[in-house]
Amino acid sequence: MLYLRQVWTVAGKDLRSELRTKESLNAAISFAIVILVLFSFAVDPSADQIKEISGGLLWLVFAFAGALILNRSFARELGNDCLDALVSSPIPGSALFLGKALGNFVLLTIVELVSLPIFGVLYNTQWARQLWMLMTILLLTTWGVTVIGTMFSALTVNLRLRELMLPTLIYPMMIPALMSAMRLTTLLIAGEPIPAGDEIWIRLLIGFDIIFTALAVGLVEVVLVG
Amino acid sequence: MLYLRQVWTVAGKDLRSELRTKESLNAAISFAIVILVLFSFAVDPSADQIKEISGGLLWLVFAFAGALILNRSFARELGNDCLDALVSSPIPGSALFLGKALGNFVLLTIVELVSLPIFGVLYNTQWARQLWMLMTILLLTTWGVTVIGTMFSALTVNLRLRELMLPTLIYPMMIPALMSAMRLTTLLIAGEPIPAGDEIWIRLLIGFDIIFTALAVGLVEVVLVG
Amino acid sequence: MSAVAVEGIWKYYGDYPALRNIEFSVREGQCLALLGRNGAGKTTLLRIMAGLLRPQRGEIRILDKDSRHPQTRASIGVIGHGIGVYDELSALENLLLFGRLYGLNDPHAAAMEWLRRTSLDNVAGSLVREFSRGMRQRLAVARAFLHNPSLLLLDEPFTSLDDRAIALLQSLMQSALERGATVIMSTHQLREAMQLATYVALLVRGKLIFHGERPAEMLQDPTWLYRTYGES
Amino acid sequence: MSAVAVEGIWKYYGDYPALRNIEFSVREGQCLALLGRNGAGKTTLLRIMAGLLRPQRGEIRILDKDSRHPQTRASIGVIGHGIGVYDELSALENLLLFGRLYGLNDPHAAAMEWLRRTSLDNVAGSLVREFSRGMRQRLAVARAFLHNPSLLLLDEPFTSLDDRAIALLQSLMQSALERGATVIMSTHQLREAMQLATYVALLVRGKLIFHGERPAEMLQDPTWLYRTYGES
Amino acid sequence: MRTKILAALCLVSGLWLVRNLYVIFLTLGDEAAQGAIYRIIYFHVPSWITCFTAFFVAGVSSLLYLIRKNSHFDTLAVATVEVGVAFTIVGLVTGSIWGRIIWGIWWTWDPRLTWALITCIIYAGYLMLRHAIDDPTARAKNSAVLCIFSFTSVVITYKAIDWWRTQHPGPVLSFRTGGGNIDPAMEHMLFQNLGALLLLCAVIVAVRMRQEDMQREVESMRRYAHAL
Ligand code: HEM
Ligand SMILES: Nc1ncnc2c1ncn2[C@@H]1O[C@H](COP(=O)(O)OP(=O)(O)OP(=O)(O)O)[C@@H](O)[C@H]1O
Ligand SMILES: Nc1ncnc2c1ncn2[C@@H]1O[C@H](COP(=O)(O)OP(=O)(O)OP(=O)(O)O)[C@@H](O)[C@H]1O
Ligand SMILES: [Mg+2]
Ligand SMILES: [Mg+2]
Repeated sequence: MLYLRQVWTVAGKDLRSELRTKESLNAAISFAIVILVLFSFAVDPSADQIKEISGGLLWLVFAFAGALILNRSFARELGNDCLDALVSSPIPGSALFLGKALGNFVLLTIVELVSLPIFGVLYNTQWARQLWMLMTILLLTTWGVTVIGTMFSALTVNLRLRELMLPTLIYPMMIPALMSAMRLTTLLIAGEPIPAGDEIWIRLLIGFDIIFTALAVGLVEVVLVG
Repeated sequence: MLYLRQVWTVAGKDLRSELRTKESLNAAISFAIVILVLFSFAVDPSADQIKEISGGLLWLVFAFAGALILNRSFARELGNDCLDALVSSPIPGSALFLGKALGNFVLLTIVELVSLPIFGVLYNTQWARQLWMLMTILLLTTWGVTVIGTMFSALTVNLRLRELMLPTLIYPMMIPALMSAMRLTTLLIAGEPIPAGDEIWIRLLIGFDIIFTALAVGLVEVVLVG
Repeated sequence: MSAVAVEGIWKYYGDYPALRNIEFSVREGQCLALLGRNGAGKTTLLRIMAGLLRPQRGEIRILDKDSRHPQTRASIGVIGHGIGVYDELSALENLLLFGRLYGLNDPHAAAMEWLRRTSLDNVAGSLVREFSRGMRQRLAVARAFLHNPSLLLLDEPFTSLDDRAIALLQSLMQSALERGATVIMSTHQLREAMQLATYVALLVRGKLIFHGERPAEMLQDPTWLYRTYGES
Repeated sequence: MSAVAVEGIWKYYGDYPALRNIEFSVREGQCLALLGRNGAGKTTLLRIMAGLLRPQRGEIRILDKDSRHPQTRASIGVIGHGIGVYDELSALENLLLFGRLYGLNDPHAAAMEWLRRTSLDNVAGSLVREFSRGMRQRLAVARAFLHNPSLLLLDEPFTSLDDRAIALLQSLMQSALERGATVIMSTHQLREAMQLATYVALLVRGKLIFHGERPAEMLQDPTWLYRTYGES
Repeated sequence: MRTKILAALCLVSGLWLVRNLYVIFLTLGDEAAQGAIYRIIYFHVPSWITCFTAFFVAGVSSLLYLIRKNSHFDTLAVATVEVGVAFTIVGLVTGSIWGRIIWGIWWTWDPRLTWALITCIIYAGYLMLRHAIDDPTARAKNSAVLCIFSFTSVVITYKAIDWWRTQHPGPVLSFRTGGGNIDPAMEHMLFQNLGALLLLCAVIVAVRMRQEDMQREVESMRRYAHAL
């Protein structure tokens, strides 16, 4: 119980300082529109084959928005040596990590949910035909991406490890999750349920989430204390 | 002369401290690679129509990876109140701006030059057939993008929502440059020289660079003093 | 029982030994001033005690437990060089946050109480970003005292406080000592420290040169210790 | 000629008036201590003098020029709350950087000279990130004195310096005063400041309550001014 | 006194609009190719021209603010941008409706349309930036700079039909083409409606400015109280 409350406190703090005003939501919305507009220049959005790459486009938007948010996550703690204050408080490292991951997860999900309908209008796609499955995939992938991103953020913030070129390792690490998501989303946007042969992608996604969450929770304590 | 030396000093400082930690450089390069790989999953990279969107894809990658670098540009000065130290020194605001823009320009160019050959390999494109023209376009666009990014980085440096606000504000502004670059790059990668009708894009690019550099240099002094 | 027992600690940064074989202990209820010139290793030692750094060799016991044990951490209050509060949150929100993390029963009451005691109650709702330097330091003090810690580790706590705030902090430390807490502080404002410190420890280039009761000479002439044991 | 002439300055943060109608002038060669409790407005006033903030009303003349005039800026040395040096560069690189920006003839010689004078020469090549707090503050001092400024604006310069470094800084300020420079500093370490300051100005909640020669009483009892003019 | 003038102007613009509506729907005939729907042009084009005018005024007053540091210019800039964004949205909506009927789709990535959307986003960004800065001087200064930058997008939107071959119709108004592309009666009516909308725009801006000024007065009274 206390553990959960601590997780929630950390997440709440991050969310509060980010969502203090509703500008952040406005900013997220116009950010999503901006990226979608940018895409329209890169590919020919009226062509038919856009359907085939819609999942890919969508997840690129999410990956990009995510990179900006994740990059900020632990950097925020550096300012007034706040990380020290957190680490010296009695909260376990894993609770701290989960709290920050949860905060990032909520932010990312907001951006994603906002961009989905806008994507639908601007690219003339009916994305809602397999709504629940799509949401499941979305949340699963977002969690995986967040866990990796938050861990990366914690690693780079620590002076000792900064030189290890971790970002170079960790962005590519997100690829399995993003790849499965792209594949599945394209199928779902086309309106079909997921065919039997493609269920392996869902399993990949779930496995990815479990493994990396376990790894991160187990290792974060070592990372945080210098 | 003194002016140029000051510009160079500021640029040198930024480059030196960035190349020492390689924080944002690593992040940007690996992010660029991830986007390229992901996109190759999203679209079928062997298909013929990939040629038609190659320029667009490339510049999307550059724009996204660039945001990671531009985001850090003025934020780097916040740490120990270094911005105050710079602003109170006798260097003119415009020299400070040009110095920082130059530093970002070099970093962005590095990211671009690294991702180009990777792009070539992953998508099986012979991008080097119009090498010199391509380089010209690349440098012209990068300068435009950098000027806007640096200026807006200065505008938003004190904001709470900097991470979200900066890309929301800069991408729409950059679109003219990015659009021209996408168009021209697609042509050049196809191996043809630029046809007469498309020269307007080059003119647009040059005009863009000149107008925004002039605006930024003229207005930056106002922005820096609170 | 000793509040802090430091046993043969070595700490290297790269190959520079910032602490060399430090060995001493502090009994409960003592107030120790950790002295030393710039770069002597005071901050490093305090960070090790707070469990923020691990020494390469040697061991440290806080209240007879490991320094990273949750119970230990719950009973330590730390002020570091950075103030450790968030610029984007208000003073009250900051204290509420830490109150919850320390598992206080009524974080709100405790937060309001400590804002009042550091006379920040009339700016409780303002963002820390808008505070002057001294107001920030006061908030850092409030954060460190919030959960009634039984060991206080204070790194230059008097920094940028005005005369009134220094008197206030001294009285807070005094009342903490009276209820049996232990205080270890590093400082360069010797005069202010000597009014409370009953013990002193002197670090010179990472070595512990002196440790014991405060020499009587220091009340009149605070730098006496430096001149007697330090270099020049 | 007056080094600094402040004419009826008002500065608001939102609708809070941090400075209200400040009016005074400092003649060349004077050393002025700017006193006031936490949040009184000292930093705000110093930042306005340094050209980092613009007042909403009123005017300020530095050495008979606008505060943003390049010549003015070249002859001002500033130490703020932040140390204003880069963590990722070494001490020497930091000083070289500012030496070049100030257009010194031989930045390298000047940098080495000031590293020596602040006794940082044996860590010239280390990154600032690895410095202790006092070493950082020394570097900030070196940066501010590097170009032999004729007006020094120092915001709490004694913070976290040890006794030797304080003596050093005092002697640096003394020799600057002797070559005709003007010094304006804010501080809470009154004892250290009173050894140099010949003039004092007292701010109370953004108003200038006292300005003039240092009252003789303050040598014995530094807080005399607060008690006489301030609240409580 | 000022209130009365404003009310009168508001009334005038309202009456003018009603009279224009009457003429548009009852007097003028259908256009040959498009039929009745072409009438939307009397709102589509004037609202774009109005918003361009508003953004132009905002840009100029931002520049003046940076030169003079007089907060009235800042007030003028916000007021005009707010009204301008509103008219941009009117233009987007009328255009979308028109497109739905003529082209069969709400939206297409045509340069003109895209740039119009980008302009809308950019100026919405301006309003967002204003909200994100608390300190009034910093707010005025930073958003003034942004406003000047933003005006480039207006220029591009305006010139888009000259620079690119677009699905959106090319220039028709006689001051751009030299005449001959539009029936003079239609063009006359178009300008009538433009006049009414511009007047309306001016009235709204004046009201917004008064609001801001009043707010500032309240604020300065509070400041005065503080200072005592
Ligand atoms: C969402 C869709 C649309 C947008 C965003 C849009 C945007 C614009 C803009 C920005 C102008 C500039 C006004 C000027 O240059 O003075 C304009 C003018 C005009 N629009 Fe549209 N438009 C849209 C749809 C349409 C459609 C569907 C039609 C008719 C088929 C149309 C016909 C015109 C005409 C005739 C003009 C006047 C051109 C001139 O002479 O300048 N628009 N529109
Ligand atoms: N950015 C800001 N936004 C809002 N209020 C501010 C801001 N900066 C300072 N203030 C307020 O202005 C007042 C004066 O602040 P200032 O930093 O000048 O005080 P100071 O005299 O330097 O105090 P200290 O000795 O604690 O450093 C304080 O009440 C503070 O809360
Ligand atoms: N992260 C680091 N990397 C390398 N060296 C470091 C690091 N941190 C501290 N040092 C070195 O260790 C020594 C002790 O530093 P420490 O911060 O403990 O000193 P201190 O006694 O707190 O000094 P001050 O009074 O100036 O704060 C210094 O010589 C410093 O250069
Ligand atoms: Mg220290
Ligand atoms: Mg201050």
